[in-house]
Amino acid sequence: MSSKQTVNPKLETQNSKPDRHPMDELLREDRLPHIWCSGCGIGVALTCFIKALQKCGLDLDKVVVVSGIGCTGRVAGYVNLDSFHTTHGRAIPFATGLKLANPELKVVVFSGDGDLIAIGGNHLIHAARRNVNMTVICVNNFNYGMTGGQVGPTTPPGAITSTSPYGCFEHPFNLPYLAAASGAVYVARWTTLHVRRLEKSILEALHKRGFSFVEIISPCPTLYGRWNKQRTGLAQMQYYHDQGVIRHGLDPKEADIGLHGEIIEGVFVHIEKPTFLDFCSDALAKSVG
Amino acid sequence: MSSKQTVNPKLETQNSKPDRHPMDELLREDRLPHIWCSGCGIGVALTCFIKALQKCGLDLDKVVVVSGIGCTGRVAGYVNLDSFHTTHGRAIPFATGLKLANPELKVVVFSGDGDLIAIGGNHLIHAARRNVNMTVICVNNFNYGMTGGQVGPTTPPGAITSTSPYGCFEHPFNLPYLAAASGAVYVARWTTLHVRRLEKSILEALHKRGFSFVEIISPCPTLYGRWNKQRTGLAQMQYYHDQGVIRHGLDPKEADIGLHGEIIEGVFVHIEKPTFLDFCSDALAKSVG
Amino acid sequence: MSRAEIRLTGFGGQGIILSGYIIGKAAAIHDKKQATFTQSYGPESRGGACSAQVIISDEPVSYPHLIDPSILVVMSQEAYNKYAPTLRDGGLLIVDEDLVETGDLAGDVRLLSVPATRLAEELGRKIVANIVMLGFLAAVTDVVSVEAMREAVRTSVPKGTEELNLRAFGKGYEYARAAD
Amino acid sequence: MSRAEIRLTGFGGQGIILSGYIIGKAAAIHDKKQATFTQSYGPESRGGACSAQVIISDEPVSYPHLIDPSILVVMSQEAYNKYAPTLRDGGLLIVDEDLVETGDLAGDVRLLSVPATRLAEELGRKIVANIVMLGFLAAVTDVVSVEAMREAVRTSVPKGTEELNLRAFGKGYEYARAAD
Amino acid sequence: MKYWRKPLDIEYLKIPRGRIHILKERCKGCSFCVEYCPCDVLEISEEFNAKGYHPPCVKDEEACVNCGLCEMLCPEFAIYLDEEEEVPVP
Amino acid sequence: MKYWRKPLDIEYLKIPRGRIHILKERCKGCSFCVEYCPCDVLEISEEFNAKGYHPPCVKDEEACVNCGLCEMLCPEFAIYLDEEEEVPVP
Amino acid sequence: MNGEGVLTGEFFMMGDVACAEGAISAGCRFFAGYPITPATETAERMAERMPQIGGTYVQMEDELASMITVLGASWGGVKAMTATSGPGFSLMMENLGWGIMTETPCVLVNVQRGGPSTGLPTLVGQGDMMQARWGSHGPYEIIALAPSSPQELFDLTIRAFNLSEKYRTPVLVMTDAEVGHMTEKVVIPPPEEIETFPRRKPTVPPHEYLPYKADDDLVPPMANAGEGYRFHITGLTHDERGYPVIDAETQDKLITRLVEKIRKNKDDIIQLEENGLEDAEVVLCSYGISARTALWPVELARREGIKVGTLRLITVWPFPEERIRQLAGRVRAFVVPEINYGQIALEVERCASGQAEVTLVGHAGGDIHEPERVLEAIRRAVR
Amino acid sequence: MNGEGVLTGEFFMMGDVACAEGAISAGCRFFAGYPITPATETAERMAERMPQIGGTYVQMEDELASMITVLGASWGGVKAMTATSGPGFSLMMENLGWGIMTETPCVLVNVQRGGPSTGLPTLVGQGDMMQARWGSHGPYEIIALAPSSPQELFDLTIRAFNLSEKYRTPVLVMTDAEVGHMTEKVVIPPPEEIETFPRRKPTVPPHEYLPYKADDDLVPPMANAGEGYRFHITGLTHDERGYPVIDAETQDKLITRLVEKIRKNKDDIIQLEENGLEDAEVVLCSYGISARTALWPVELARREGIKVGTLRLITVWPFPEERIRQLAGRVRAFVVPEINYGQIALEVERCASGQAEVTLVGHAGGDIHEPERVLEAIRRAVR
Ligand SMILES: Cc1ncc(C[n+]2csc(CCOP(=O)(O)OP(=O)(O)O)c2C)c(N)n1
Ligand SMILES: Cc1ncc(C[n+]2csc(CCOP(=O)(O)OP(=O)(O)O)c2C)c(N)n1
Ligand code: SF4
Ligand code: SF4
Ligand code: SF4
Ligand code: SF4
Ligand code: SF4
Ligand code: SF4
Ligand SMILES: [Mg+2]
Ligand SMILES: [Mg+2]
Repeated sequence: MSSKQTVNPKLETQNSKPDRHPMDELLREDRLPHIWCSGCGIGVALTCFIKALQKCGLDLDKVVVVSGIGCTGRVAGYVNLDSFHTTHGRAIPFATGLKLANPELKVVVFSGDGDLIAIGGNHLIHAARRNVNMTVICVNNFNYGMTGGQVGPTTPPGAITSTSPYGCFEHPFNLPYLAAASGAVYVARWTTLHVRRLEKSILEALHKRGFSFVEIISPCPTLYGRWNKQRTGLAQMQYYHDQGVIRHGLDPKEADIGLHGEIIEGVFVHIEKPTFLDFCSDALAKSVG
Repeated sequence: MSSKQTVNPKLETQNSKPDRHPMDELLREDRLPHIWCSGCGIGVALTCFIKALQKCGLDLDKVVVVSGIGCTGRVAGYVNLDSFHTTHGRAIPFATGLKLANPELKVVVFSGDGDLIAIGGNHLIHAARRNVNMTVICVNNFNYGMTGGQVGPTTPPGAITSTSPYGCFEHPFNLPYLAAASGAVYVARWTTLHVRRLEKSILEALHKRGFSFVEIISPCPTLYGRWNKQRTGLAQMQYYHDQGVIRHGLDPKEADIGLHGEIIEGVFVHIEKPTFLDFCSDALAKSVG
Repeated sequence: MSRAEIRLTGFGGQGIILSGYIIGKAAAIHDKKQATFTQSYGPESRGGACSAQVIISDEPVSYPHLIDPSILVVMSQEAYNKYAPTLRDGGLLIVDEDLVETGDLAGDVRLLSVPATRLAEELGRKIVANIVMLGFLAAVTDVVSVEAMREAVRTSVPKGTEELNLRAFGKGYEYARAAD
Repeated sequence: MSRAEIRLTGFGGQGIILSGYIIGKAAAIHDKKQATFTQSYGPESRGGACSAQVIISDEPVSYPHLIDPSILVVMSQEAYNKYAPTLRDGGLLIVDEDLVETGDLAGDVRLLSVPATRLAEELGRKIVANIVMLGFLAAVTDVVSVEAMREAVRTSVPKGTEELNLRAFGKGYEYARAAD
Repeated sequence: MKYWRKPLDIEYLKIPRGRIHILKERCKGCSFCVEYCPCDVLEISEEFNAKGYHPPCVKDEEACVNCGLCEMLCPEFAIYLDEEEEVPVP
Repeated sequence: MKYWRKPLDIEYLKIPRGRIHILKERCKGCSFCVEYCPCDVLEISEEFNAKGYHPPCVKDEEACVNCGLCEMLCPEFAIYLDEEEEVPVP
Repeated sequence: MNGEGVLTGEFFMMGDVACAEGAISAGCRFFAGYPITPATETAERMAERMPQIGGTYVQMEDELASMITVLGASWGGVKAMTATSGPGFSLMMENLGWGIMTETPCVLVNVQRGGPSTGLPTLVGQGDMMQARWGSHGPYEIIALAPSSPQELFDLTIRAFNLSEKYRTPVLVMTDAEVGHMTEKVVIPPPEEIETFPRRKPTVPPHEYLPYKADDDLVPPMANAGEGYRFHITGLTHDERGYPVIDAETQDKLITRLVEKIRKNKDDIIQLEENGLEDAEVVLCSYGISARTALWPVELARREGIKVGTLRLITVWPFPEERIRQLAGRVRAFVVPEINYGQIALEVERCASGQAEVTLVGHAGGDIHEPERVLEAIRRAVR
Repeated sequence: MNGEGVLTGEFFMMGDVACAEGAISAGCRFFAGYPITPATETAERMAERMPQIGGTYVQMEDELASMITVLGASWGGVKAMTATSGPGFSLMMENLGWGIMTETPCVLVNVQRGGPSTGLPTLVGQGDMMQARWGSHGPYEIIALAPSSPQELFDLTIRAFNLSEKYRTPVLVMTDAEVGHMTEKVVIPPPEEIETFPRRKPTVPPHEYLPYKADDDLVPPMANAGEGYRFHITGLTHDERGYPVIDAETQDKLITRLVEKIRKNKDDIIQLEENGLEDAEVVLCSYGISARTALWPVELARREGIKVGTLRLITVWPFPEERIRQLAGRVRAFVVPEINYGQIALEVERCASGQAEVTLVGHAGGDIHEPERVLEAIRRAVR
């Protein structure tokens, strides 16, 4: 079992209580059950993240989770780490401040597609461009869950939402392509069904130097699913099962997602380049030298 | 001579005054000379735009220019068309409002790299994603001219600016790549030296259905040039001459620009896909049908 | 005062909010009274206790929140635990008998039980339990007229489901009458 | 009142702003007086008329703008046209004689001409015309001491150019002395 | 209905025995655990929890291969395997 | 110093005669027109304009092929060719 | 006005929805927005309705974009609106300023929730009232209306559009989560009975048109883009031609006019609802939901024999300064319930000039006032 | 404080630069910003200085990002600042609110220019004073200081950092284009003479730590990220644990404390400079550059025999309400020059309660006051 591999000794001891879920050590138990709907995928995404944390070997006192606003944005409130629930769209620049102020921290941004890509899109591309040292985990449920299921920048054309009653009439972003074009050094996409690979990807992202980006395709049965013939989380998982195709190393340009059809998954970018902090220390050297 | 091809009859008559520059009909003459420095490339970019307008065959009463704030942002103030000098970074969404409110208009956004890509970056990617019908002309002078030459999202690594005294330590955007990844249907880059091709590209962009994007690499001798060993506009033009390489159809991913070295120019994307307005009329049809 | 205050509660997904809307609409549009309808949710995205409040009055409703609710309709245990204490002395408490365990009632309360969800299931659609409840409510109280309520049901439910819902309404109404 | 008001003008790129800064610094830091230095530009990005204002006083400078400037240094025609009228009666006007055509002077003004740019060119660097002008100014007025001004020049110009600038300063100073 | 019976990475697994714990009050009855358990160990119970959901129950504990998939797929941290009896398989 | 003597698209040009107009007060002396004129028609004058810049002047009008490049490259709308005398070349 | 697509009749309607229908009745054919609780229902209604009536709904990437898109649409010649709540309202402030500076008609609805910051997303607040007045940088005046019911949200949204066209300025509708999420009967009159104010068009030919040359009432006529006027519009300080001129004189001329066009026309803009003020000793002065919830305690106080009248600010900005001054001269006290820690109460206090006591009945948000607290404040005011 | 890299001595320094040096002297080691006239020189100085002293300069993509990055850096354990002007200030309002709600120390400098909108980018204004108080949504209190000279810009930037740590709240330095772009002598004391307020750290072990349990002065100690406290911070209404609780009760408890921690400590926060008030008939009440330019007309008025004293608001927010009330009881009038159409003048008027006349000497911006206008207002005040 994976938790055997747990590295933080503090955690192992905490974990001995038999009636306690092995992930509870990293959760704010007193806040469970969480607010997410039955069949919502955010909890699965969080599970994979927690698992990755338990395996990552980092000092968990130095791991910080930053979220924006949204259903996914509530993640920060459930992890038992230093965690920040910032303003809508601003998780990434907040994380930038944290990381640059204290480079010892491992900063993880965990938020939704609307938060990170709609209102927060500019910060995403600029942080990726600068290659700021952080991991961004984006739960893409194709809509704004928290506010009642509106159309968003990842909603597939034709999808019904509360503000696209005649079908979404916008082209969606292909997030891996956008992240890659902006400069991210690690870019992956998984569905909430492919939990082991997702966990592994998060682990890789956590260990990556620079800006890593993991998109998680996730069910929102209550809103997105309801209007688009996938009324349960299970139905959405089944769709991922039927249509999920793993294509590691594919040019992310080819990884568009439509209303039906394939969902391409995999690790698309995994490169090395100097990080913002690398450059900062160069500047420091120059200023004193 | 090109102005023989002018289509708008109103203009031909206006143009008969012999002592008048043939572009003055489309300029606010009473505001010339403009505020741009000696050797600044923005005037060249504007010249090419005016030339393209004179050739485009559009009803110029319906052509609207929208700028944000910056040296380039002043363009709106010099063209003798309906023109808007909006807030910093917001030219594109303003243009979106104009265009959707009155689809008869031809809307051109003309602004700087800081305006469109730093503070305005989110609007750029979202308008490109939606394929909103507009032409965006971005003068990239590798810095914020108006505020005194600070580092920006296109400043090449190592470049000295007023806020990167030890050399820029950020990776810059590759704008054609970003625009393409966001969904633009026409993407080109030219320097202010390649005026004929630039003019032609602007013309193509004006006639494109959907979101077209033209990047213009342009000298800012006063600030960027001064600190980076290209103290005159001429020196920068010479650099474009020496290092400009035309590569039509290249994957824009390959079109990075550094502090020295090649500047790849050309038309990188020229595709067709349904525009936002196309989709809007579909929605209209569905709502009534 | 002619002011009637009604609270309907249950969990998200039971159609509680729609029920409140229908009562309000029945009063305001069809009975030509004044009605104010408000709603409240718990912190959960969906699910969890939710509550619909309706105030019906002959005069304009100034204070828009419940002050002293006289009717409480409860369709879940969680909601019962949370809201039962808010019912006024002498008030009417209606519960879905299969979903709510009332235990010992505190104070002077008139309790009516109805197997709304079960009756709805008999119609083949559990989802119309809320409308069964409305039929029952219309039968046992006179806050709105039965005709108004029926009309409001008809015009408020999703197109194509009118017939089903009216049957549900009838079922609740009949259940109450039969019990009389 | 011990308040002296000085305006230096020219076009962008002539180092007018630096000159103003140097005078202020000379007064404030080296002469231990009070000095306030402000600057203004036209609408142009660069180029166009610009102006530097320095107020030097024995007491704290409360009103920070020029009220009645007594010294005006002009290094371009455009600036002359714009600012000449602001000089107070009896004020001192210093112009770069090769760049400014003064025409008929209105009012009671003391005019001094100096070929600052030409003198700078003699040093091989037109760019130090502003410092030549400072040398001249230091010689013909006593708003700041010559030592203070020289010290301020030395500590304000870009590193590596101190010597050149001090020579320029000397050149302006000598020119004035010679003309005495 | 079962969607998928083969665990994602079955090749790499030891097949130990574990005990399945279900924190019923956390469960929201999504049935991910039931549907994706490769060994058909779980089923949805008749029981209601306080929130009105049907938590799963163990149908066939012996069949469990302790793959942990139920734990990973559960969005509610409501199910886990303990490993005290972990027995590596040769 | 000349950077570039061949106009970008010389192949496609007719070679007509034109008159070069210079709006001196608009000029900011960048010398783009001078440097990139393919026929070496222009040179920077000694003259100052009111803003203190040296506008170009015509050195060799006959050499002008009316290519319009000076007009296109001028950032100040300060130079243009008129076309009254345009004579298409066979 | 073209009444096509406008609903008519009696509806049991949520406030947010009534707001959307009010806009439609006023001729609004463009909505740009970004979802936010508790304003989302307005957007959702618009998303459904706009395509039905040939209008445009566009959901932007954020509120910065929403606001400026609305301004763009207005210059495109269409009546345009957005709706938001606190956090989004804060993000709209810069572009709101551009709308004021360029004199662009449009309507911005703020369905207030509990703040500051993310605060109480689903619950009521009235903490943005001063922000409505002062939230953008620089000196300006603004018009803001405060509805107390879904019906009034309908009515005042129409009025907001009319004022915005009449005075060529963005107009704010400052409602709140209670009114916005409350459902009541809303009566929508037939289109021909709805008064709408058409855009003031230039009467001069294009070459004579100066976009910022004002008429006598200080408001300049407005050409739309694409009509051949070839105008230039900037957020910089500008002259009558619309050209930027960066000096104190031009600034003075422009900003004074912008401010005065609202101050001088305040009698036309300000609407108040007064009740029982003739012999009042205490004035219950409030607005929006708080004015409404205070009616009951006022009634109770009257029954106790206290002479309490009500002054409801339907227009909150410009502030009804003179009326307060008049009343201050003859009443003992003002009681001002509002869901914040004192905003409009400060203005009442200022205008009361020490002639009458001013008591704030404030709280931080999340609920409407308990009647008892308001009643107690009224009682104390006459003690 | 670690004085390394701190300058010491006398400098002829531009206000904006003095601001940067003040920050450095206060211990600031993080600057995030976005260029804007007339605040850019602060950023430029920081870009040069930060790497020299082991601090961080980061230029963000906009002001929204700048503000929240500063807040992030503060939680990272470093004193942090940003500087901007009107348009950028408007964009910072939402995140400023988050800083207030989460009690995050940091400093935000606004070098005011002429507004509204893009207005007069290079010229002076004081039009953002009310925005400083009310610019973010929801109810809150704020601290804002207003320097009148480069030296004071240095001094007050230090004070701003100290107040921000002491009261765990963002503090505003509201300066303007005149002071920011003015160059004067600035004396920087040796580091050991500069008083700095260290962050209030928790004294309890991590498992006992409640991030929002306040000390007696209503301010909670603050753990930084990465120190093992495992706290949760949110802009939602939250309890002492920092957990979101969405109800009126929690809201009341939290917001009341946030407001009261400033109101109750106002005597510590408010700084005034008073001159000749003992026998004054007229009080010239102003702040920032306008207080300074008024000194000369005050002097002229005194020479004319008018008894005029000066009250300079060094702290503008919280407003020195009580002092104004006291003075109003015994003087004839207040004259309030400010570069706007009446902002602080409204507060003075409110607090004067009709006991003394209040005259605004306002204008739209682009220049400082003409002395004659202020003098004339003083003369009229005693007539
Ligand atoms: C400035 C601002 N605008 C809007 C909102 C309202 N809002 C809250 S969450 C959200 C969208 C969340 O969508 P997403 O990030 O996809 O998260 P999900 O709920 O789908 O997980 C919005 C628009 C807000 N809180 N702040
Ligand atoms: C909200 C806001 N922030 C900052 C500014 C200041 N500002 C004006 S122009 C500009 C940058 C312009 O750069 P760019 O777009 O590249 O234009 P350029 O001057 O280089 O042509 C900035 C930061 C502003 N006007 N508004
Ligand atoms: S609304 Fe959608 S995203 Fe939000 S908790 Fe429910 S299922 Fe998940
Ligand atoms: S500062 Fe640079 S970009 Fe601006 S006008 Fe001058 S040269 Fe052009
Ligand atoms: S661990 Fe869970 S998923 Fe795996 S076999 Fe056992 S019960 Fe099934
Ligand atoms: S996966 Fe979890 S929440 Fe879903 S049914 Fe199983 S135990 Fe319950
Ligand atoms: S048109 Fe201009 S560039 Fe071309 S040849 Fe003549 S002078 Fe030279
Ligand atoms: S290109 Fe234009 S501005 Fe430059 S030198 Fe020639 S005429 Fe003058
Ligand atoms: Mg989402
Ligand atoms: Mg630029």
